[in-house]
Amino acid sequence: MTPETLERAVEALLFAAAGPLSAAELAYRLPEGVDVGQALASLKARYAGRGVALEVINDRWQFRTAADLGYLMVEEREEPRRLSKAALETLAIIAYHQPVTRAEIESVRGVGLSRGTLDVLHEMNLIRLRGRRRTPGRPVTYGTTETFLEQFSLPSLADLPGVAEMRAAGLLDLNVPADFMVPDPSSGQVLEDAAMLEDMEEVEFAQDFFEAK
Amino acid sequence: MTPETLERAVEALLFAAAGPLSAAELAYRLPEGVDVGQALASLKARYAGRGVALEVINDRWQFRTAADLGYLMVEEREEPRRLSKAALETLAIIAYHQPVTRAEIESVRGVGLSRGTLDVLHEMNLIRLRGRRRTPGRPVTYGTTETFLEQFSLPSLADLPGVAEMRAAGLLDLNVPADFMVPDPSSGQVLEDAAMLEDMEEVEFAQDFFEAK
Amino acid sequence: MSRERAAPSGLDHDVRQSRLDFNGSTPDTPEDIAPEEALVLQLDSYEGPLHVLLALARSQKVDLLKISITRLAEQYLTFIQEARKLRFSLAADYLVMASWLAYLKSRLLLPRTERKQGNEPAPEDLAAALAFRLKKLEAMRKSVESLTERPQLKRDVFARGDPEARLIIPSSRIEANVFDLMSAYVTQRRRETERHYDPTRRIEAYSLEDARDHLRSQLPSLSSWTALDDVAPQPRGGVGPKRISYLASTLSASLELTKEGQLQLQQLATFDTLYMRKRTPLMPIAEVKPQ
Repeated sequence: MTPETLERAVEALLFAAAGPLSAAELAYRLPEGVDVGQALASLKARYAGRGVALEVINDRWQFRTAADLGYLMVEEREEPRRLSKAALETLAIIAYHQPVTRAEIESVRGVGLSRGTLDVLHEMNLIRLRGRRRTPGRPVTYGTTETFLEQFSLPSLADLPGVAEMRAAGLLDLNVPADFMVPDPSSGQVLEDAAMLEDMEEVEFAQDFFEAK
Repeated sequence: MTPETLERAVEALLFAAAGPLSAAELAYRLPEGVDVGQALASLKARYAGRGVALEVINDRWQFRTAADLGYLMVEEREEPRRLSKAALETLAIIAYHQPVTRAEIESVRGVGLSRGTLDVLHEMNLIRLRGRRRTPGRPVTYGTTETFLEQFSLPSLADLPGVAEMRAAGLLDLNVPADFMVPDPSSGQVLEDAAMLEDMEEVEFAQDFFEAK
Repeated sequence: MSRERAAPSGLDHDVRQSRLDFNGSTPDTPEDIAPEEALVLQLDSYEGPLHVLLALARSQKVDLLKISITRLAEQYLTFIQEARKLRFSLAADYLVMASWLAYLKSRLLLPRTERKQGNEPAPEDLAAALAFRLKKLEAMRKSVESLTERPQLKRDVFARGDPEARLIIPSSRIEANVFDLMSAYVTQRRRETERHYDPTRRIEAYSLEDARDHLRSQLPSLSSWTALDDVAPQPRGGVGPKRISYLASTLSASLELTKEGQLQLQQLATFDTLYMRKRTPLMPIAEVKPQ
């Protein structure tokens, strides 16, 4: 396969796909040994400045219309569900601090989290249960979903706006101590167990019980 | 609107549209007085020979993947696959007993292994040929793949749940003998030779021959 | 504080918050709220005392980490007073924050020498921690802005509207988890064991007599609480009674021995492990009451 044919093939595959595709998924569809990365790079360059752009979202590649032409897409636009300030702030805290517990979210905002806030974010598939913190009480932790990255056009969690600066300034510490090691959301190395389905059901129950007081 | 912007706009509109658009429909969504025909013509020229082509069907315009690349596209299968009971059971034995021969799998399962079962697991890239046992007949052995680990979110084979976890999960009741042992697949030190490509072809042939009787 | 028009403050706050959650990011301005309650609306958009503090702190126009906490405390207390003048029922956490700030302010103003009191953290540390929390909240607020300014799918950017309905990759996900794998494995291993069933072999039960004898012989070593599992004999290599029979007969025997006053049993909860130990013969049996 010549580089030209390869680029055409990658172009066609990405165009036809209903969702973003990873380089590995593309490679799986192509003859062995081809340089998909190279093809993606030259394809991205080819589309630079066009009405359609090749974007990386969540480490996957997808053609999307150029952001500056959004105003034309009147028919395609879906009025996004408006999130409340509380929900947006909660979402941001989860995104920048994940995996993060409910108590930690509340401590950052200095106010209790109403049941509805997490529900709305769950319902919109922006957050998910990530696991349980290995601390007393084994609290569940929250993180963001792939939908979150797709919704906000983020190549990865490391590309959250300002995340590097905030981390450098220690602003993403959940504990105040200065020499505290900061968890990197993309590597998620805080010790915790993956949430099992049984765990989640348990959580729902516990919350119901707790909040139905 | 400059001709360049117009071309970009038409490109984005056609890309995002849910179906083919006529020149009139495009014009309706663009500022008045622009030359949509000209933009379509130059867009078509721009995409000539690419992996995606601008096509007119019944006076409506749409992007389609180039006809010669159709072979890259396959059927959609979005839903997660259900493994048959036989496949899941076979996979479980391979996971715990790897490297394991077909005869050994059959001995645990107590029934013959149908060709399809191993094929499905192979096709889903969950199992692989590991090698050949250094015993008479040099039977091929099976093991699990990286994909297997990813599918089940296991960091390594050593993380497969053992007897303690099985007991904790309530899977082992009193009728299971106290000396019930689960092999540790990560220690798999059985002497065997690595599988060669020729081996695999040979295996395929042998299996065909064996089961087509 | 006037309570004539307000529900209990905590409830009041809850209600307001849940309304906020669903009503959009712009501060609500429903027409049915009287003008003198404007501050209520303002509080609504603040959401919590920390948010109020953040808004007040911004007015000092310095880096939040260098903020004057004593001045901030004054600003906050004034704010709360205004709110109360307008007969607005404040949620409890606003008042808690007010009293805490008043306390912190007074400690910050105390002469250094008189400060050391027990294990209380130094007021400077408390002030620094508060400043840090404000800075952190501000950072999150800013990131909300930068997140929502990003091109959003189906608002600013659009994916292919008419994908050619042929997904490229057959889904590689499978509908099975480790638990399924584990149980599939155990099921088969059990079936394997059962297959070795020999119909000519009589199913042996562990006789109650044997169990009693066994337990009596074990008695001297049962000076401390021992689990039933460890007391009952283990089956040997497929011959003889099954494990469950050993357990059942040992349990029966232990009940008899307990009745005879030679053994004590205890179980902390239903289905929990059953422990037994030799009863110490220090007291005449008749006088011993269960503890």
